[in-house]
Amino acid sequence: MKISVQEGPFDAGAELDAFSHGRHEVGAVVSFTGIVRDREGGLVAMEIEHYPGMTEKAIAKIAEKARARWDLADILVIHRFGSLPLGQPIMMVATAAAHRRAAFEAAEYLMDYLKSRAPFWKKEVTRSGEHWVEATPEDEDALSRW
Amino acid sequence: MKISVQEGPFDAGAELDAFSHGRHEVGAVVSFTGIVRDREGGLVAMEIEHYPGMTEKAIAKIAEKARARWDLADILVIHRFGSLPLGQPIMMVATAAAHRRAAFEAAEYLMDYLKSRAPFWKKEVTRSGEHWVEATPEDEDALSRW
Amino acid sequence: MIEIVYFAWVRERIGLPRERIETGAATVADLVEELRGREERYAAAFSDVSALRVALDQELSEFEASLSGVREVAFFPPMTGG
Amino acid sequence: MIEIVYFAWVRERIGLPRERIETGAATVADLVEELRGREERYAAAFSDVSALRVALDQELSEFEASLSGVREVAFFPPMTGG
Repeated sequence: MKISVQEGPFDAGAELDAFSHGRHEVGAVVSFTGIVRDREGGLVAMEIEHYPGMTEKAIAKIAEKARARWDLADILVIHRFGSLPLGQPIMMVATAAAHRRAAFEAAEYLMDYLKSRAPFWKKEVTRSGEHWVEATPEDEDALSRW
Repeated sequence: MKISVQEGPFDAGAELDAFSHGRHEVGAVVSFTGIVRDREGGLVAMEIEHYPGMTEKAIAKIAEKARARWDLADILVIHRFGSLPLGQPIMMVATAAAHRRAAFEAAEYLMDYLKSRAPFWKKEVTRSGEHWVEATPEDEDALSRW
Repeated sequence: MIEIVYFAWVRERIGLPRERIETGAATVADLVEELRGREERYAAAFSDVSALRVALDQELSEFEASLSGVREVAFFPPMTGG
Repeated sequence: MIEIVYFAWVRERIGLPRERIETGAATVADLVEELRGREERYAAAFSDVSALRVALDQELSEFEASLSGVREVAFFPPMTGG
């Protein structure tokens, strides 16, 4: 299991290849990559703040819950902080399992929990100003599936 | 949209990077990689037969249905045929969307339909002999979700 | 003349990947009956039609479907892609 | 002495990322009351507690929770990772 909270960029493809390589018991690898998106036009950058110390622990706890719930061979979580330009990967998760359903469900579970239970806060810097991204009721509702 | 039915290997990471690159309207990319797995021990290779001509059409039709159902920026499908050694990627799908739920659901939909509606047949070559992989009731049941 | 194509264990049981035949069969089911009567290897391949799928001109179809205007019929087991 | 940490717009409204204070507050809610009474910027940050989350020693917690033995209290808006 690899969990990385980092300021620098990462290469999602290289991470996926390293994660998938040499697994003889794994039939399914699912990855999710979150990318800085221009939601309303005029986005210049995304600034991501986090809670050093708590972040790693919160992610590890979410990953442990996923491992307890699904039969997974491995989990990868990478999440950046700092200032990220438009179009750059913010974070990725990957799951490896014998079967595709477990890999898909665990990846969705990880995303749903990372979204609203890991201490990250996003601020959008646009040409007309800055504002903190607000959590949506849908983000909280997503947890009720699990 | 890229659909490739090919005998040669592909690099899932390089494909993911090319697929994700330079998208400003996309917040979410989901990928699935299917890997040759040793299900019962003793697997030497997986042989994949397909129906040239029909395969490409069947995949295109499945992808079009996914695009009609979810708001997707793009779809990638790569599926190999021929003889594949243990641990090698058999196929991958990727979906790009503004939101993660659409990207996840569309990727699962593509996988469920590719599994039992695209004309591929797998044969396992093991140390004790060869046998065709049988479709499971679960594969067919998976379609009833959609 | 119609082109018949076989895949996976259907191809292996019949012993060839494709053949062109002259047939008066009106439906896929009629064609299956005709093939079954040919030789033991065909009877073996078509012994349980519920274990088979059929495509007409490269579109999945049904055993009750008409062969009118069809150029290519494919028989194969349930697909196992992905 | 207890360490208080602020994130996102809570940090911006209060104007500092962390501070150490001496407090007799028994619960998080008591601490919030005490901070609110300090200065306008605290009152502004804590005006709507339902918009805030709290972590005690880096574990998500509740406003009714006891501060007994706690070394670090963090206040922040709902998280927006992923």
